[in-house]
Amino acid sequence: MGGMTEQVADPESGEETPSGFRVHLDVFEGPFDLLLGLISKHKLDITEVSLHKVTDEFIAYIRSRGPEWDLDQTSHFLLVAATLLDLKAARLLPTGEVEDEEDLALLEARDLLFARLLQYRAYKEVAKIFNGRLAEEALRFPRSVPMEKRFADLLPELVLGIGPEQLAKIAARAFTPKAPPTVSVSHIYQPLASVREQAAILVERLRRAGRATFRALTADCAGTFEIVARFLAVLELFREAAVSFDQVEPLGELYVTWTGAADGDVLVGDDYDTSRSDGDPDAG
Amino acid sequence: MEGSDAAEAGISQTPPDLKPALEAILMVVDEPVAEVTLAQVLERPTGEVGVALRELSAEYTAAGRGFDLREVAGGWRFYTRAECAPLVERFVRDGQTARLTQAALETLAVVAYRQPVSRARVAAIRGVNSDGVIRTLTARGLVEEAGTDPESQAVLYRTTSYFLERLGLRSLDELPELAPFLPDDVEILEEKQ
Amino acid sequence: MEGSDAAEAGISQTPPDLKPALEAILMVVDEPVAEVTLAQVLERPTGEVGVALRELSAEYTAAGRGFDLREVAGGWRFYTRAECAPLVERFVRDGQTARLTQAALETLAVVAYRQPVSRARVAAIRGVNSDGVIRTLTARGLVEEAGTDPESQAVLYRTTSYFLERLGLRSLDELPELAPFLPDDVEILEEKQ
Repeated sequence: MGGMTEQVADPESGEETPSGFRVHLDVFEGPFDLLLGLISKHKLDITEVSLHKVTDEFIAYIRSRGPEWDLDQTSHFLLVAATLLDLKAARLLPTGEVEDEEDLALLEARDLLFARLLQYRAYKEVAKIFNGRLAEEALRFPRSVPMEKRFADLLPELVLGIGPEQLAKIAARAFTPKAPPTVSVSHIYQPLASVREQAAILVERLRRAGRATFRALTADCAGTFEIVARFLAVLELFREAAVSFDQVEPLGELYVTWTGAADGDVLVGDDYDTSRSDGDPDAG
Repeated sequence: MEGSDAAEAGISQTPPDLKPALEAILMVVDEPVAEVTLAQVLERPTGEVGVALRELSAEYTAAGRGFDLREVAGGWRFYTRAECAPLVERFVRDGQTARLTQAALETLAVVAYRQPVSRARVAAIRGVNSDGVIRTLTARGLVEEAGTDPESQAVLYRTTSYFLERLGLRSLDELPELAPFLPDDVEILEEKQ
Repeated sequence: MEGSDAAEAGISQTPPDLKPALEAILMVVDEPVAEVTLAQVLERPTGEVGVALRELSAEYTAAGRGFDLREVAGGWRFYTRAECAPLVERFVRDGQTARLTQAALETLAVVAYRQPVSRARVAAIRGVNSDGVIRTLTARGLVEEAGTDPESQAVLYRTTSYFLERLGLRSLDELPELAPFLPDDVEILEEKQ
């Protein structure tokens, strides 16, 4: 990763340098970090920053990185880009006079973002203080020496409170890899359309028609949730190599062509439907 | 700093046998001991014990001793003096001097000031997913779980007493003020997130 | 006894920075250190180091400190002063808990089933720095050092015969099988850490 850097800030002074677009990957620790970097490079107040310049530079920067970007980093960038665009939109409003509700909302959004940036910068400042304290404190070593035997022998007799069985249980628990913590979304996500069901509909239609536009394939959908499920089903079928896509121009019609077997079952993963299948299998 | 002279001249406010007793007890402990614990064992008022500890610490500093008595993480403990660090390092086994990354420092700062705090909130403040960093901080004993949020069921995190020790703080009250770095109404704004 | 005054008046025969250095080192070592070792580290003649140690010891005694510097078993170490022993004993008896914490029990279990094991490995398995807990278990005689890892040079730990005694086991072979308590492929997963 270091090989691609244009100007690698050294870890000591890097944080101190207000200028210089640090193309060190550390910069992507947080989009706010990058945003601050971009703004400080132009040495301007955020309310005065030439946003189109920053935005252009930003986009040029993404382009220059070419295909080596991983999705995660690119999505961070997109978040910043969106933020910048918000800022730019707010900036384009006539100052002083706020006429309609939407303008007000944009200004509020700008203030909120500004506040969040300042807040992030505050923690960044404090992190510097932490770093200094940690370094200073590392010079002092606490006394942690085993107790002289004559005193250690006086320690109250240990109450172990467990037997071999419990010890084994505790050990087993310690050895069991902790599941990566996840946030349960079951209370907010209630799938109304099953990807598996939508896939079945698609398989049937595409086998009959051979080729169809995504628009036609979703014409009968009852709502956005069903279009989304059907879209996911198309992706799943693509993964199973049962369909291929073509799209002549960007944002043009998306054609879906059946490339799978003429008959037989096509298995589609039910990753999207877990909360449904865990619950009531007869639902719907 | 005239602690040493004052003590030797008998001006000290503490009874003559209190200081040696404190020195002896602190010589056998391997974690900070609270003033109130020492006061209980020695059957002396906590205030008196506090004065004696501060006088001892001042004496050691005035006399240029290689050790120091310091109040850290809610208790008192013997430490080596910072000036002697290069020599002491040769005797201390695998000192944990691995530096924290910028991301870890920032995350630690957010947890310290917003505890108990969920990973989602830390991520919102930093603008980037911080789960891996929180795991690292937990593994290094600087951060620990602190129950779950009753509403969201999210796991909450707080700093540990080891964090206080590593920063040389007596308590969280000693964290530097965040306010000078913040605009006035950011608290309110933050709540909207 | 004017040891303390003599030192402060500069009558001491030793260079001014030698004594603090000795005090700092001896504050953190956990076994007696030979004069010759100290002399090597400090790059000073052994005789000079010996004089400084004896002067320090005399200073502490003259000032009635609660600690004492003594030469025992061919090396120097800080001890509590004999006169203070009753208070230290009371502190140890009354001020220390008789129960192991949950963290200590978990660490004990990990050492029991993975011995000999390094502190780093225990920390990796538990996901939490475990040095302090291992120290407590060592102090309580449940765990002891078991040499060093030939590759990493890390100190290894194992359980003691006192541990077996307290659990009512004749040997480690009698530790219950882990398998019934484990999910199926956990062994494989753990090795990846």
